[in-house]
Amino acid sequence: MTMNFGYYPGCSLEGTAKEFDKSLKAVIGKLGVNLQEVQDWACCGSSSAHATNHMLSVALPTHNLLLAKQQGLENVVAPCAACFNRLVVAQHEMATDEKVRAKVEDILERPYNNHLDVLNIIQFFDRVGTDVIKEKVTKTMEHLNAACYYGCLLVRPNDITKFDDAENPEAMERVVEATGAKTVSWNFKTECCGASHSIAHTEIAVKLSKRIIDDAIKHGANVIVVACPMCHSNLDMRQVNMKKQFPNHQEIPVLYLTELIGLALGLDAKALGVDLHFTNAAPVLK
Amino acid sequence: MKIGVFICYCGENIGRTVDCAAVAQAAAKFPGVIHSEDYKYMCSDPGQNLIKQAIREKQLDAIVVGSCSPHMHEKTFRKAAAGAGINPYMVEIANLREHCSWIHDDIPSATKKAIELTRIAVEKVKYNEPLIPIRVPVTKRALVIGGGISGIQAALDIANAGFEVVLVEKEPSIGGHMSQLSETFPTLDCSQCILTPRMVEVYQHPKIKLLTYSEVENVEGFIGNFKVTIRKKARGVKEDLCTGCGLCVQKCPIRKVAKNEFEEGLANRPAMYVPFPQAVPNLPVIDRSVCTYYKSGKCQMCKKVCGRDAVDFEQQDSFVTEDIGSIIVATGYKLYTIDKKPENSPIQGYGEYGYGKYTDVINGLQFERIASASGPTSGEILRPSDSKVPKKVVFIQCVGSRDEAKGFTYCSKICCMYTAKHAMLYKHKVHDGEAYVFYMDIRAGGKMYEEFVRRAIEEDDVKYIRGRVSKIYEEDGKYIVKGEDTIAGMQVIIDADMVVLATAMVAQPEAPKLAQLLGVPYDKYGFLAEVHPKLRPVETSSGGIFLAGACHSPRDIPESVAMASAAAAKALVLFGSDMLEREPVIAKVNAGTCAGCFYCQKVCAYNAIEQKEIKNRAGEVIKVVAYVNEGLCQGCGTCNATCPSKSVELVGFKDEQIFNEICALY
Amino acid sequence: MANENFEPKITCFVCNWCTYTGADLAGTSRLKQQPNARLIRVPCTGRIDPVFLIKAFETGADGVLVSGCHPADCHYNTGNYHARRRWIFFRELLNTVGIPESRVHFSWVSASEGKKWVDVVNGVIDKVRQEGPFEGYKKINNEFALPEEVEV
Amino acid sequence: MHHTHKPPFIEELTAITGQDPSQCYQCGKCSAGCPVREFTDEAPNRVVRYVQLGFYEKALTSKTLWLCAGCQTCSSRCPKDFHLAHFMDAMRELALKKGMVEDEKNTVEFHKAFLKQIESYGRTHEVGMVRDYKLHTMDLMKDVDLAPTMFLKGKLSILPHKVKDTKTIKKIFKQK
Ligand SMILES: Cc1cc2nc3c(=O)[nH]c(=O)nc-3n(C[C@H](O)[C@H](O)[C@H](O)COP(=O)(O)OP(=O)(O)OC[C@H]3O[C@@H](n4cnc5c(N)ncnc54)[C@H](O)[C@@H]3O)c2cc1C
Ligand SMILES: Cc1cc2nc3c(=O)[nH]c(=O)nc-3n(C[C@H](O)[C@H](O)[C@H](O)COP(=O)(O)OP(=O)(O)OC[C@H]3O[C@@H](n4cnc5c(N)ncnc54)[C@H](O)[C@@H]3O)c2cc1C
Ligand code: SF4
Ligand code: SF4
Ligand code: SF4
Ligand code: SF4
Ligand code: SF4
Ligand code: SF4
Ligand code: SF4
Ligand code: SF4
Repeated sequence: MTMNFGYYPGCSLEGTAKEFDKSLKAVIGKLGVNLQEVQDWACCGSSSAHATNHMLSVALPTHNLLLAKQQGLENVVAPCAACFNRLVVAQHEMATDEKVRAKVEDILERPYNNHLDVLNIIQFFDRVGTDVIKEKVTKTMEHLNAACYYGCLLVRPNDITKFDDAENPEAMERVVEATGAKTVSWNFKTECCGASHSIAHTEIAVKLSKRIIDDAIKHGANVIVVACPMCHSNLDMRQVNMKKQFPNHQEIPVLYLTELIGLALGLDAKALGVDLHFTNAAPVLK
Repeated sequence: MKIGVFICYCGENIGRTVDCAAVAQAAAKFPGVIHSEDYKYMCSDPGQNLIKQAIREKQLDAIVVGSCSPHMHEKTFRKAAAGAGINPYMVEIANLREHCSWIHDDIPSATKKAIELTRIAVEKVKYNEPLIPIRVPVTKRALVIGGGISGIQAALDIANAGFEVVLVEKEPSIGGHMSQLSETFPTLDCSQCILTPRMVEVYQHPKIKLLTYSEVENVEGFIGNFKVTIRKKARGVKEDLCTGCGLCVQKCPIRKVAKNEFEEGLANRPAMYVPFPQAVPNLPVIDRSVCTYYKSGKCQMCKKVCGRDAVDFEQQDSFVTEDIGSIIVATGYKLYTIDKKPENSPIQGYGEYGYGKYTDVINGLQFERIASASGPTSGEILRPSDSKVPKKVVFIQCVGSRDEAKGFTYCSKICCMYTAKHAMLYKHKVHDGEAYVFYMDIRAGGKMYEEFVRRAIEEDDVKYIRGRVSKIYEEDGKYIVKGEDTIAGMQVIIDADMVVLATAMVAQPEAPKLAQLLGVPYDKYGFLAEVHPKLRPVETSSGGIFLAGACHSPRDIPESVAMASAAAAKALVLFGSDMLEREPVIAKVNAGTCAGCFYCQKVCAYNAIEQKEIKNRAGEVIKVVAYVNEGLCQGCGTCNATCPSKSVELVGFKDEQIFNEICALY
Repeated sequence: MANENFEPKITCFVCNWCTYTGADLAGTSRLKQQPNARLIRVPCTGRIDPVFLIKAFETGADGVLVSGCHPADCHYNTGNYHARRRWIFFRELLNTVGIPESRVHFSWVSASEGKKWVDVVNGVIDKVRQEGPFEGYKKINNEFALPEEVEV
Repeated sequence: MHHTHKPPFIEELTAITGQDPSQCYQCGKCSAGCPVREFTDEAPNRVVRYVQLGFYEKALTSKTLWLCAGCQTCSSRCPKDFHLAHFMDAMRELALKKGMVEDEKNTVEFHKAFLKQIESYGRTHEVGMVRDYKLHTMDLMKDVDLAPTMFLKGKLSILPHKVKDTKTIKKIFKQK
């Protein structure tokens, strides 16, 4: 039986986070899941919209939600944590703020017709079923001690995302453990990596990300697993900066959750895009 | 009927927004009103004299006073009326202050409303009838629920006045939270040293019947005449035979099986245990949930060693019923839990402080036990994880208090003080240690309290940091505490060895259940409610039931004791008379029209409606009608609204009265 | 039918222990309210006879508010339970005599909820103001009979 | 019939994301846990404080607004349920509207460049965005070593992905 889900890739998965898209698509094939892309989706506005214009930050995601509805989708998977966050927050705003809703409906010239199930990548795998993943594992990942990194946008604001516990979420651990990997208990799973400052204030992003990486290593991790392109680029790509800035920086591979599952399902690392990382993932590719 | 109307200015309070003279003038024209006047303070002596004089001179039958809420001064004006020779129930109040002048700004519309409110009262009073207060006998025996310091104090006060007291405590020993404390602010005297003698006094007092390990199961009746059923939980030990020798406890092989509640989980206890060495009564109890005998039928070691044959595995819960005149509730508080979010609770828990996953992040009571000479560390300050002396301790105030997101909006009132105490005790014992306190405000409004806090800062060098902590995490064996000093405007990060959270005082989780049993209101937090915050702080809206201590709101020991003595005094006032006068607002049945359907009986919550046979001269029953037991009827009027033939009426709120009020409008 | 100048008349039946005291608290707290409500104090919502409501409309009220203690907080233990059960019947009765349900409002306001009382009162006044004056009372037959015994 | 006596600035602010600064009791928990605290001139709670006291200009010109990473840590831990992150959103919007951004041009330019991409194509296009951003900030040296690798790894596409319905997108931007 195939399970069907709507799919909102978001801009990053077309560009800097290509491997996230690639690995997700590779994995679903193995798991008997079908993703139907939202046609002609547009950008959710990301942090730039919500940092500067509230209306924009609600209107753009709502436009996409309406497209999905129009297409008859009942749920939509948004693998990028930022997109997930923007979509659920917009949905919340539309449901609770009459004024915003009226204005957005006005702009879009369409009534906003209620709720769509927006799922982040962890919730998606949860729906698919950790037992289903477990069953299909051909190459156990038991050599991995994974630090599951959630970042900000999956769990916060908790009253709106309604996803797990804001301070100590454990849903990703459950999915990761289905691959045979062990997970470590550490301090910074929801600490901010400064992603939105990656370009304009690189020094901030580097410093915050370094702190996260060091804590993961200190607690015995040999890989960090992420569920967000922005987290990934900060923790993976910014290690290039870190190595320069801190001569004894200890490297650690950073995998997308989808890549980890893909590896466990016996897929080829290259097919999953693991080669596209900046920090060498070879040590974990046993 | 000749009616007089008296409109009060309440100084400026009513006069500012209501044209009182205009109201009095308008009222003068109401049918039936033959006298109407206004005055600055009707409740004052001159004001009351004015009323009395008018009643006498104009031979008034009834009066209406336009003043503050009837809840304030109805009694005052009734007394004045009685003083002038008319029945006190021929008085109605128009609430021109709380329901008019204080809630409106616009003078014309407020005045118009005041006139209407006065007219309603005039129309109602037309159907008032002279009533005589009901007199019921008083059982001069008190029930005290809860054996903490509040319950102990209340019980001793009443017993020392010569009246019997039944003291019910749900735990195996009395003492409450005070027995767990180390030293107490603001004097730093040893808690158990001052408490234990009182506990013993309770035990030995000839007038006090002590029922520990017991709970109130049912309450019936009313002020002066309660019938209370108490469940005595099975201890597994016969109280009359046991000498408290403790041999059974020593020999119980299931030694460290359960968290020791008294030690706040910092130590373990056996299946057979005495809660703490100074327990009163000093009798053991079997924790059936862990005892091997109850699990597998084996062991019985305790029974074997007991020379008195006091162990009784078959013992069942038993019930006693007591006749009681007054009830004092002193069930105390609980501490906010720092563990993970409990089910069905408004408590969110503090994930950012580690949800109780860090062994050395403890709460205030745990610190009390660590600092207590009789505690698990014999009073040495050692951290629970590795028994090392913590060299840097961080105290965090307002955890769960003043936090509407994760806990409760109220201030717990005592934690500023006990935190200062903790920091001080720590510094007294660990001279080279550092103590930091994160606080938002310091609330030290008591005698010598501010001085106490300043002493911690000035003499004992405790560092107070104004700001709330955002996160605690463990790194290299230290607890990293991330805070902000909002005065300096800088982030403060401390690597502590131990963290003490001043968690909120919260209501006992079962308090609402008990409150419902007693018919006592409680607030949204589960604290029991007094009837008036200023003038009747220990009374509840249920007659004869009083409150003492932390079951009412967060309170420290001095306040709890004062409140307990006040509650005892209230009970003693009740016991000061043999008969009790009650408001005569009760239902009455017209036996002539009553159809005997007994719908009224079904809806009466007080079982006040009985069946009465009406007999003819020959002594034959001709019909069965409803009859209201005056002692039991509380005057809710539900029967009145239910009766299809309008044969049962609530005096004071009869149909005519209410219809007249309705018609007086518009 | 909304009428800007229309000042609705609201008759409120409130219990002595909770709502009346809550309204006192609103006063003590000086919480301003619109001046359109008139309170009739009864010991308990259990005392309220459905006929009171009809009478209120008949004598010119545009809206009625019934308010008492929260469920399970009744001063008289169960009085408001019976009141609530009876409300179901109230609705029926009102329908029968042609009073729109929308003009009758029920709420629970405790002695500690001064602010809530203000919100309730203002809310009801605003709603009734929106609906306009109640003209239907003219049609009510004064002589209507109470239905035969009803289990309430 | 709810009367408030709030100054116009507060009304304007509250209208954007619904946050009323008087709710904040200045406990500082937000600042204590703010990840960018060490980079900011003013603690986030101080920005709220300035607004409470009516020092709007001081608040609107604070660098902190632009250093805020929008991580929502403050909001999720605030004991008063004050959503400081949303307050920050609204303050930034007002600062832009009132032309009061001084020091933090880089961040603003980044956001502008980012949004420009969406407005034009409906999706973001990193190369174009980085180009716009660098042009405006002359911040040319940064990431020179990373960008080529990105190209080589096929992560940066040179041509934008364009959505079909750019009309709606343009409209959203125009009427926002
Ligand atoms: C960490 C800490 C430190 C403190 N330090 C000080 C200090 O230094 N100085 C000071 O003045 N105050 C201090 N206090 C406050 C002090 O503990 C309280 O003021 C005091 O204990 C209140 O007494 P109580 O009798 O009202 O309640 P409790 O002590 O809570 O006693 C209530 C009793 O009622 C029993 N009970 C509960 N429900 C029922 C029921 N349904 N049926 C029968 N029995 C029931 C309980 O088992 C308990 O025995 C401190 C509090 C804390 C948390
Ligand atoms: C500005 C201000 C505002 C306040 N507002 C509030 C408030 O809003 N709410 C609140 O709860 N509390 C308030 N209070 C506190 C309140 O005033 C007191 O709690 C209360 O008045 C104390 O009452 P008392 O009877 O103990 O003392 P007092 O009111 O001082 O009465 C003592 C009486 O004893 C008489 N007396 C004194 N010496 C002798 C003597 N030797 N022989 C005979 N008679 C003597 C005095 O003349 C006086 O009549 C306020 C206080 C202040 C200063
Ligand atoms: S039960 Fe027996 S052994 Fe135990 S304390 Fe009592 S008398 Fe001693
Ligand atoms: S029977 Fe139970 S209580 Fe008695 S000694 Fe054995 S384990 Fe302990
Ligand atoms: S007493 Fe002090 S520590 Fe306790 S809640 Fe109040 S302000 Fe906070
Ligand atoms: S003395 Fe000062 S600190 Fe104490 S209650 Fe009064 S104003 Fe507050
Ligand atoms: S409901 Fe009325 S008629 Fe029926 S028994 Fe009671 S008093 Fe009599
Ligand atoms: S008024 Fe009627 S229903 Fe209420 S307590 Fe008295 S007899 Fe019972
Ligand atoms: S945490 Fe909330 S209440 Fe505290 S200072 Fe920050 S915004 Fe204000
Ligand atoms: S949202 Fe902004 S202010 Fe709040 S914690 Fe994150 S970076 Fe700091």
